Amino acid sequence: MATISTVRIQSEPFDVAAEAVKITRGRTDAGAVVTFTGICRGDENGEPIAALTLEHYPGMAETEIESHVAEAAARWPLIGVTVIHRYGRLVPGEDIMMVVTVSSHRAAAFEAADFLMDYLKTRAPFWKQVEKAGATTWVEAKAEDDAAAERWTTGKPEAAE
Amino acid sequence: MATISTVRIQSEPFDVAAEAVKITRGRTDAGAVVTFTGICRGDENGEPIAALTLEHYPGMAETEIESHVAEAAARWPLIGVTVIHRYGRLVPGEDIMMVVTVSSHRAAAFEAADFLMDYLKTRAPFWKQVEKAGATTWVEAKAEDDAAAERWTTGKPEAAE
Amino acid sequence: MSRTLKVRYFAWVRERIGKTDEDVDVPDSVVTVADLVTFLTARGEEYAYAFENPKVIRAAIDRKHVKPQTALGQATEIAFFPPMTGG
Amino acid sequence: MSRTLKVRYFAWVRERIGKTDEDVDVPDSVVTVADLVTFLTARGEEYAYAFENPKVIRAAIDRKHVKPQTALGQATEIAFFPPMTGG
Repeated sequence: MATISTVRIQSEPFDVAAEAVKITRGRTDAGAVVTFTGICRGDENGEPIAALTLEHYPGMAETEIESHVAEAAARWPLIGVTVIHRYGRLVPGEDIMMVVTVSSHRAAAFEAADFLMDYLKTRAPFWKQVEKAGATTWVEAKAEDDAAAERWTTGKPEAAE
Repeated sequence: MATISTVRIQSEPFDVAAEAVKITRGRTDAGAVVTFTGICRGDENGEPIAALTLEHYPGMAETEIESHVAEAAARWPLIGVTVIHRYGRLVPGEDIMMVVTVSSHRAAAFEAADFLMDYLKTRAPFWKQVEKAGATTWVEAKAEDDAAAERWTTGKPEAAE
Repeated sequence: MSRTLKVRYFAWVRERIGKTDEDVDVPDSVVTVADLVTFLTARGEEYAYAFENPKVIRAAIDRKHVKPQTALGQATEIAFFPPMTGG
Repeated sequence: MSRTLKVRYFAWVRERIGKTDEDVDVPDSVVTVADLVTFLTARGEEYAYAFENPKVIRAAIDRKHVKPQTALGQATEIAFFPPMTGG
């Protein structure tokens, strides 16, 4: 199945509903649309956050995300996948990133979105800086997130068989 | 955690993005928004579908869905859940139902949406009629969907512990 | 002795019986949901057709799922329908 | 003999070195990524600070992840950065 895939890294906000419609418009084979939106929270471990700044490696980030999108499209029967990731300074309540997956059936759309989310939230080529009480610190990679991402490294999902 | 929950059964179309914003607007504890939209497909087992007609038991359907939403809210730390299910005659490409889950963290939002989807697509109090090549037939309950729904009947999910 | 019960039908049960709902005078000898199915089946061909395979019929009393052996008790409304299929 | 390599820095590696990128004349004795880290570390305090714990430094040659023992080969661009944290 040819999967319509789009990856964008941008500083501007995105419109997740509009991105979903770009995939589904005018077709009748799409039965399930899953969207995930990651939002900048106002606190981390109980401490208030003033802002989050995301840095990326232009060129490399797109390529890396595209290769994971291609992997999702190979594992699950997807009609379309869109990933948009923002960079720059984001304040609490602002959207950080989004994933849309569209498939004929819900299991494929769900599992592919979960797979991409685990990757994007843990190993995507971004570095995060948190502003708290005037101090700015770089976020370190979390072991917990890595464990979630590792679920995908062994075997194939049921839906792909 | 008090969960904002909304259940509606209606013949009119819905706006999934607007429903998500109703939950997240003005708050900074929401870190993850998952939406699922179920769409009427144009074919079933390779045969073209002209339309789908959904019948429900008014009063009972709302109560049943509300009790599953309450169960999701008890199992996962959710900020909000919205379920909207349409009834009446729907043609291919039209939205059938939607689930929005909002949480601080992605795992809770994802698992709760998956749990509600399995219920809504298999055991929700609706009866489905399919129009194919002039003939109208009632859809029978699928064993495959029941198996997916049964994943949730044993034990508690990690996120709730 | 008898009492009146509102009986509702959905999906193909409704189609076979040809009614969405009706008020039925139920004699006191009808105690359980299964008894009511037997009683209705005797009312005519359309009922016999709707209830020809009682195993696939589901019932709800006052909008709660019940089993065939459930007593009607103080029910005011009972519904019959096929297994639900979801959306 | 030497050649010029574009070196890019990200996140706190960039902050510590105080540059986003620079062209570095790399002598032929520098063969691997690890050799380049050692070479850069000797260039000044800011480099020594950035590379003080080489274990947490990640590198990419021409935008592909590489290991410390990877040879620079025909690389035109190399980047150093902390482990990626996702969005």
